[in-house]
Amino acid sequence: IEEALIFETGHMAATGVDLPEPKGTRSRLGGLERKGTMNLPGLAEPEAMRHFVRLSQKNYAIDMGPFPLGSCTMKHNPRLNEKMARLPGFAEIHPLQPVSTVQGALELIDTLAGWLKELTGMPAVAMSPKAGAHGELCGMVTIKAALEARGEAETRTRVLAPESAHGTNPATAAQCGFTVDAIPADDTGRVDIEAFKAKLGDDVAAIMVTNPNTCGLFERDIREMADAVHEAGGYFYCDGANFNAIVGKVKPGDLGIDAMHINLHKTFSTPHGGGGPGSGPTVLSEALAPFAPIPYVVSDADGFHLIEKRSQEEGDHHSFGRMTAFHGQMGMFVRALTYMLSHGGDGLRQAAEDAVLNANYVLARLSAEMTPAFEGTCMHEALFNDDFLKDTGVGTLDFAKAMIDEGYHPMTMYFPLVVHGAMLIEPTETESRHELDLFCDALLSLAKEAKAGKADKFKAAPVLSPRRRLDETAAARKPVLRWEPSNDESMAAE
Amino acid sequence: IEEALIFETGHMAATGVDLPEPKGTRSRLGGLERKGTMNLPGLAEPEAMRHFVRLSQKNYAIDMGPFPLGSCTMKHNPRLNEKMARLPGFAEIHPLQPVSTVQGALELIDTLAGWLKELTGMPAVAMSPKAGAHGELCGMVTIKAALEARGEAETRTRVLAPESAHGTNPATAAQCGFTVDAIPADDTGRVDIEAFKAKLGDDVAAIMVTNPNTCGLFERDIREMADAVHEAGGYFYCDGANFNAIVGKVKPGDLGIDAMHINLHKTFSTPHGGGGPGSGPTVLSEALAPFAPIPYVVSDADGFHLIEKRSQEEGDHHSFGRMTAFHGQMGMFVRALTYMLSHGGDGLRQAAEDAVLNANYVLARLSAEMTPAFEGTCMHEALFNDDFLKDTGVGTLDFAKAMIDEGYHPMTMYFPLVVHGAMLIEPTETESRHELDLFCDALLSLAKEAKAGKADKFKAAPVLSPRRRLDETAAARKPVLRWEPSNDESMAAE
Amino acid sequence: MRYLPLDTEDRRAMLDVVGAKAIDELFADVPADALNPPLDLPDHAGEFAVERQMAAMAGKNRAAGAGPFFVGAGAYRHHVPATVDHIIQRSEFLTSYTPYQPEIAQGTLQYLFEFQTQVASLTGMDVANASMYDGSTACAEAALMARRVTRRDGILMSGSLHPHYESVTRMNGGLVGGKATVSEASPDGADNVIDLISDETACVIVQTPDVFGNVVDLEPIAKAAHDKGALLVAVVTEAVSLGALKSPGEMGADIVVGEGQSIGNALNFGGPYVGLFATRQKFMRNMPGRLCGETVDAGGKRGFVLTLSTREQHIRRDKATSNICTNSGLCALAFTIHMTLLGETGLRKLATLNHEAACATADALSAIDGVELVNDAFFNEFTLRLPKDAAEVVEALAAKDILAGVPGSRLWPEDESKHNLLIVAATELTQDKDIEAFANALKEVL
Amino acid sequence: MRYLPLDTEDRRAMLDVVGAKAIDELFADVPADALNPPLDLPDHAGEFAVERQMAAMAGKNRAAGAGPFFVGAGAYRHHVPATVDHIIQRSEFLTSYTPYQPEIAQGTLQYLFEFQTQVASLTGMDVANASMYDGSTACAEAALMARRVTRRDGILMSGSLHPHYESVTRMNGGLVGGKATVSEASPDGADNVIDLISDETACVIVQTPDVFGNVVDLEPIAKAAHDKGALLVAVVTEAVSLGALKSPGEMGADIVVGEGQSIGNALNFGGPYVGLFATRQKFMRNMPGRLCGETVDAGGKRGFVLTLSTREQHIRRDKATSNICTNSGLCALAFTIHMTLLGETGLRKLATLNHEAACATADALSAIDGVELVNDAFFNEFTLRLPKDAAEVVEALAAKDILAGVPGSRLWPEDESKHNLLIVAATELTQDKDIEAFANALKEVL
Repeated sequence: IEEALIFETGHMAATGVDLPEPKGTRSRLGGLERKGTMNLPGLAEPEAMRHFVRLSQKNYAIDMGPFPLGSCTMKHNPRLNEKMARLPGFAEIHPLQPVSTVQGALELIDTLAGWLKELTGMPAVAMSPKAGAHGELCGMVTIKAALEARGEAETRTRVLAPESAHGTNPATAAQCGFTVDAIPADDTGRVDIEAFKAKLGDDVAAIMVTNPNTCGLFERDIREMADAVHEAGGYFYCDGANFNAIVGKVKPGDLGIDAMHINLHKTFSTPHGGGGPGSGPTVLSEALAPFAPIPYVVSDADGFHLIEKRSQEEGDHHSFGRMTAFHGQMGMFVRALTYMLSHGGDGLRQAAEDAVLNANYVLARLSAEMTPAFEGTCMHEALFNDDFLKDTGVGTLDFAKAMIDEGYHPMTMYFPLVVHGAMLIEPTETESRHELDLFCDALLSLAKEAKAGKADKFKAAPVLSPRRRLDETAAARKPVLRWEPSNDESMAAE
Repeated sequence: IEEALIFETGHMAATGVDLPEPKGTRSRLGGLERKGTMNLPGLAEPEAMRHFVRLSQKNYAIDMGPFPLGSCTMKHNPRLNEKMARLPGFAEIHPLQPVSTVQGALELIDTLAGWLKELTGMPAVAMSPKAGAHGELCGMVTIKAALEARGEAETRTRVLAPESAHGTNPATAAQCGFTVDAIPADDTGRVDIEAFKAKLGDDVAAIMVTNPNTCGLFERDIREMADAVHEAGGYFYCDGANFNAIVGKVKPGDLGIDAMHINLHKTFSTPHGGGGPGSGPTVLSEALAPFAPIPYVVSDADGFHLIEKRSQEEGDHHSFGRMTAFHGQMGMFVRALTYMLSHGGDGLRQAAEDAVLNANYVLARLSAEMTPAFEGTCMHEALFNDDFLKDTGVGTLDFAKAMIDEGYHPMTMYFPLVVHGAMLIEPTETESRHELDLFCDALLSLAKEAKAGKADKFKAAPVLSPRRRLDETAAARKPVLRWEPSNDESMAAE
Repeated sequence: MRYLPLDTEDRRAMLDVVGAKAIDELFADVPADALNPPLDLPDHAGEFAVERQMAAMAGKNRAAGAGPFFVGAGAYRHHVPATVDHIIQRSEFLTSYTPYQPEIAQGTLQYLFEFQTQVASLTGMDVANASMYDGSTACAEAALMARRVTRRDGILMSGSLHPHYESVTRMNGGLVGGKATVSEASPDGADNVIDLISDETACVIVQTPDVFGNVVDLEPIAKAAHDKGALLVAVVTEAVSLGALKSPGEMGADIVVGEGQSIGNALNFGGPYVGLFATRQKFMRNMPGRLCGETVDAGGKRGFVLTLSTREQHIRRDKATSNICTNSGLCALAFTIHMTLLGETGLRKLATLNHEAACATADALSAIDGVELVNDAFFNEFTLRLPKDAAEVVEALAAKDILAGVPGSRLWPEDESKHNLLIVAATELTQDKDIEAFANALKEVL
Repeated sequence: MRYLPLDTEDRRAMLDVVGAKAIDELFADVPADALNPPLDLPDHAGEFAVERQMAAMAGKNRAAGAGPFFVGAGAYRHHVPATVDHIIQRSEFLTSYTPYQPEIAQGTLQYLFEFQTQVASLTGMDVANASMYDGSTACAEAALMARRVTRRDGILMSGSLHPHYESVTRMNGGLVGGKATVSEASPDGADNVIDLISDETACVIVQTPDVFGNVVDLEPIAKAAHDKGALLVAVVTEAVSLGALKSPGEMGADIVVGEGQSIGNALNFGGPYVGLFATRQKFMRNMPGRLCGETVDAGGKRGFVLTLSTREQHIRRDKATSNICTNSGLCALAFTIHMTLLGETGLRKLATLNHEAACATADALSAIDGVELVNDAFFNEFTLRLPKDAAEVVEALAAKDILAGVPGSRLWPEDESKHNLLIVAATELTQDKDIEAFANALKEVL
């Protein structure tokens, strides 16, 4: 069943909201009243409900089945978190209310910050970044501020990052005015430590390393890297996207890092929501803490206070400024803390262990038909290359799209870039063994079919989804980014 | 994708609930502790969520599309109602809390009762019946109590009901010990008034008439019927299932009825919920009010009070007892009152008008290919017979099942019994004209296909639903009403 | 108006299609003087106006979670996981219809099948139906069913059955020649119900734990009933007790009815709740209410349908086993989800926590001078005999924001011998500080 | 633990398949002395224990709905229909991923397309992106985009831009050689921003209604900017104002950024919110953030995909237009649903009600001795000059349970000339009795 756009079925007079009648007060808008139509039709409530419910039914979601997306950590989102986030005492408070009327909100931020610091072994955390990439920006801007304070901002302009890094790493570094220098990987899928050391120098501002890395492996030389970069006068930024694999098992602070963002939606179960909102608090070392963004929460015997000035009289804190208008993603903080309290320290550690166990189980089972990218065990995600598809006429993309017809969301494809035709599978700890077995059975069977020469089926896939493969090239060639009355006509004319 | 039963995937050790550890207090259960297993496996929360979400996706629902079920009034269920019902002040109060701590709850019941009395023009209402059929029982037991008070309970044992009555009417009458005597219909689809009068006598306890009736028509002789039955010493029970068609337009109390139940889910938008819970308050005339069930709410200057004794010192009220343990379906009361306040008197009247208009629009449009059961306009539902399917090899059931493949829930079939191969369509007021047009187009097209000899398609339908036609005969022949480990084995053996 | 999609233009155009000039032409059969009566009601209102009005009423009630709470006697405050309420609000469950079209209602049908299995397992019976209105109406239906099975008219109820259940059963079960009698039962568990069983007795109805909280051994009663050809109907108003106590089925009950509210459902001031109804295989076709059964579809796949509907009113009309045409679907779903989350492991633990909370509360309160605990064996509820009218005490404690329990006068207004009794319930949500507050306050008001 | 499906037996069996004896063999690459550190954290807790802890914190905050409330300055208290929050909690929206696999994400993609259309229409622009973190970060991204488009470094901001927006834009937009300057603007609307536009100016950033509530005519500023080859970035922090005021597009803005929280989203103590970002067709490929575009599938059916992703970090890496990889999907959905329910008709009416509430509030307060209303033209927010430090007044009123607005010292802690200012917002939820209570209390504390 096709679902029209609201602009195609709505009426200009329709509204799904009943409002009291205005009193007819004289307007004081300075002569800038809006005239003419906005071309925004409305729908009555029953129509709107049905429109969005029907739309929703065209989506795949974690509540429907596994989302084996490497690097994305699609885990179960507890509804208790949603319920807590909707308590009026959290949802209906304003960021600029008097501090005396939001003591519970500040307590929550402070408590969450405390958990994050304990779990990472770091002394400070900037809570306001709005998402992972924003947390990276926060970390790199903090590093830049620290370099400025040292008078080295002009000279330290190079950032080292592994070839396998997430795209956000180079993008963030570039946004801060750094040049990015790629570190090659060794043949075990980790940073080539000698190549890395060779690149160090007094123009290096920082290294940016993901750990566990994007090949799903723990950087076993991480302390050596930290020592080396510190010795060279640079900072160690760690991309925390894969923190889910080690939370409670290792404290990044024990490994020598200076800054790391934490994706609350990956490790602490706040919902992805179809692409946001995220939340990316960034933990900071003693060296970087003085430059953290405002606002932040402090407490004393009188209660909780907000620091909203860049420079405080007492102490040497000199913030670089604001990451965002207010206090960060409070709604996500509530969800994440609810999740942490539910799991506790013991549960978080168990979750990391189960995430790693699940990934290794999948790695072991799938190795029967698919080719692991590296030898040995993995952390929380299993990486395969496309060797097993060689000469089958089936590509990584085709293989992934065929999974849709089996009822699964595809895994991450073609990432990390260092592996040919990469397929990165992260089951997470919230999949049961039963569900993993069904998933592995389906993939093994697909792999056999590919090898048996059924390339046509793969090329045609998916066929059971609400849409078949979409023409992304056409979309980009002549972008249509909004509905206009003429769209319909031109579509009809074609 | 198939979804297993929880008993097939759950584990005995699994639980999706974390509870504190018991302290190990000495048990005082009198030696009646439970031993042995109950065979009830559990699921972790992520598994349970997925199980029930997947199950839900095998259902059709009003939020997905029209439910043109005559006599069932499947209309939009506003989410504001759900939100209000979950306010802790309504959801988390106990029926036996001190009356001083539930003044708002009693106020709500009293306010809702006031609306029901005003809309029906009746002086009293029994709020506790749990559903429509329970309301019927309440009404008929009240009538029986009134007859007992008159000393005529032993002599007045006959209840008259039209042939077209809902099955609950004769079932309820029989449950009260009355015999049921069917009144024939005239050729306009209404009660044959002369035949009816001829059946009256001093053994008649009551008549039970639905108005608008189950043919979707207003009983235009209703006052004559009321006068006649009153004159004969009987009471007039009106089945209020179709109140949606006339709410705000006519007060049943102005037509001479003595009792009528109101399905809150039909007229006042509380959700059907896949078959309940319902709520069936029963309005009563002055003659019947003294026998109403306990408990009920009264108010004075001190606030609201609950009457929970059968006989009150002051006044001649002598209740027949209790319909249910507590105060009725409070959760449904909250939803219904929220709906009423939202619509207001003006909106309820408009809703009835739109419901009738929508039905007549469907009647007019479908008459092009389908055969209306009676001439003229209808009230809130349009009734067709199967004449248009004659010699096509397609039956009413086949036609209805084919609607499933068009994305619709079938209409009511084979009811009322007085019409051959009946198809009863009630669109309700919450369908838009756009949606009605799509619906009519689909049905007209099906009717044409049936006439064009495509019986095979109809016999095979549905094919696009989660299941094809199910073998109901087999289900009834050797009923399997629960899962047992042996089920699987025996299924596997077949 | 936000719920009405038609606008003025739609209405005009549609009237044209219908061939009417004005809407009231379609209401021509209504007596003219009765059409469009004046309505003494307010006009429509927007969401926030309605919310304010409803919230004002809600605000006048003391919610269970707002402080110490010990009220039970047939409805219990338990924790409901957030998952439960989330799932039952899904459009596909909330706004679906009775599953008469099974091809597009397998979601509802499968959970009903799971519900029936859970209820049968919990009660120790062979089969269960797809739920009833609530425990009290299920009890009345059990009496009617026993009369059908035994072709006898006597409905014998224990005096320790919840008096509201007794009233409902007396009213409904007592129609058409039914004869209800009630035994003498004392709050401490003594009961002469066995002595009253006769050859006219269709069923003996006994509650466990009973309304005073006593855990009742049903075996001797079952034996006595069966000896006289009567059925034993066991009533359970606290479903969580089934996680701790021997099941009524094990003790010989023929029909088990119960209130399922405790599992998955909020207090809701008494409704909607979910009635449980289970029985032996041999009585299956005498059961009232909807039944969901397993079958196969035209493609041979397992599926579920409503079955044995020839017992029901819409087919059988005046010969139906019951006039019921609604179950408590959404509440049954809540029960099933919560029960699935609990699993046997969780339910047992939950039951233990309830019992422990009640023991702790009983100990704390019965240590007070003048307060007597009447029960020997109880689950999560017990009865205290106070030195004065319990209703006064309850009011005095309510003024201190402690909801202390149900006073005897509330349940037995006509029986003054019970007015000094206070029925007190504790659950997993009872905290030590609640017990302490209750005990301290009780000392003060006595 | 309730979120972890594996049990001990599963774990043992799976380790066997993996070929490991113990779980820590899989963590062999972790330095041994760093593995399994002590955690000074509590153990896991059940739902009701967690709920109690969270509710205790929530209970220490004064919710907007609990009494008179006039706080704005970038976040506004509006009514959100229950339908909105219901739909965004549907599993299929809440727990879905970024729609990189469009075949099974058409639900998300279509609403993003609808969102983009709504935002473009509201702002009077040609195209909009699929949302950004919030208004302030969108503002910073606009500055970066203007620098890319104009290849200039000057970021000129009006002094009546929300100071937090200014701070974020200065920080982010000012990286890599950006030069931020701010005009002198006074609370009554006077502003020398036009005089500061130079040949180095990449963009002029002006907010309307501005942080003091003044409705700003952008046309002369647009003209002046365009004359110098600079872009005009218009900032809207109160999206509802777009229902009453001439759109920034009509007045010549090149980029419009805004905070969409007012439509469909709760206050949430500042986040998550939804950033709006719209621009002219010719700048489309310079836009940051995700874009959803229309296309067809292999069967020729209309469908939607994320498009122009070659601008984005996951493809372009260090050459990307922005490092952003998240939008504010669920908040954008809430915006779209609420906007769909409102329709143009509803939005206009809502805007009128807001304006009327502000006028009534302004009249009541400015009638008080010593209180001066500084604005001539305003929408739903205005600024009062008080005879003393506004922060003290706000605290005094908070003690009377009235949340009076935002004092100047909160926004400009370093600028004492603004500390007597109080920024007051009213919305459709402001009741007459709230205004009266505010006015009476203000009289008392002055």
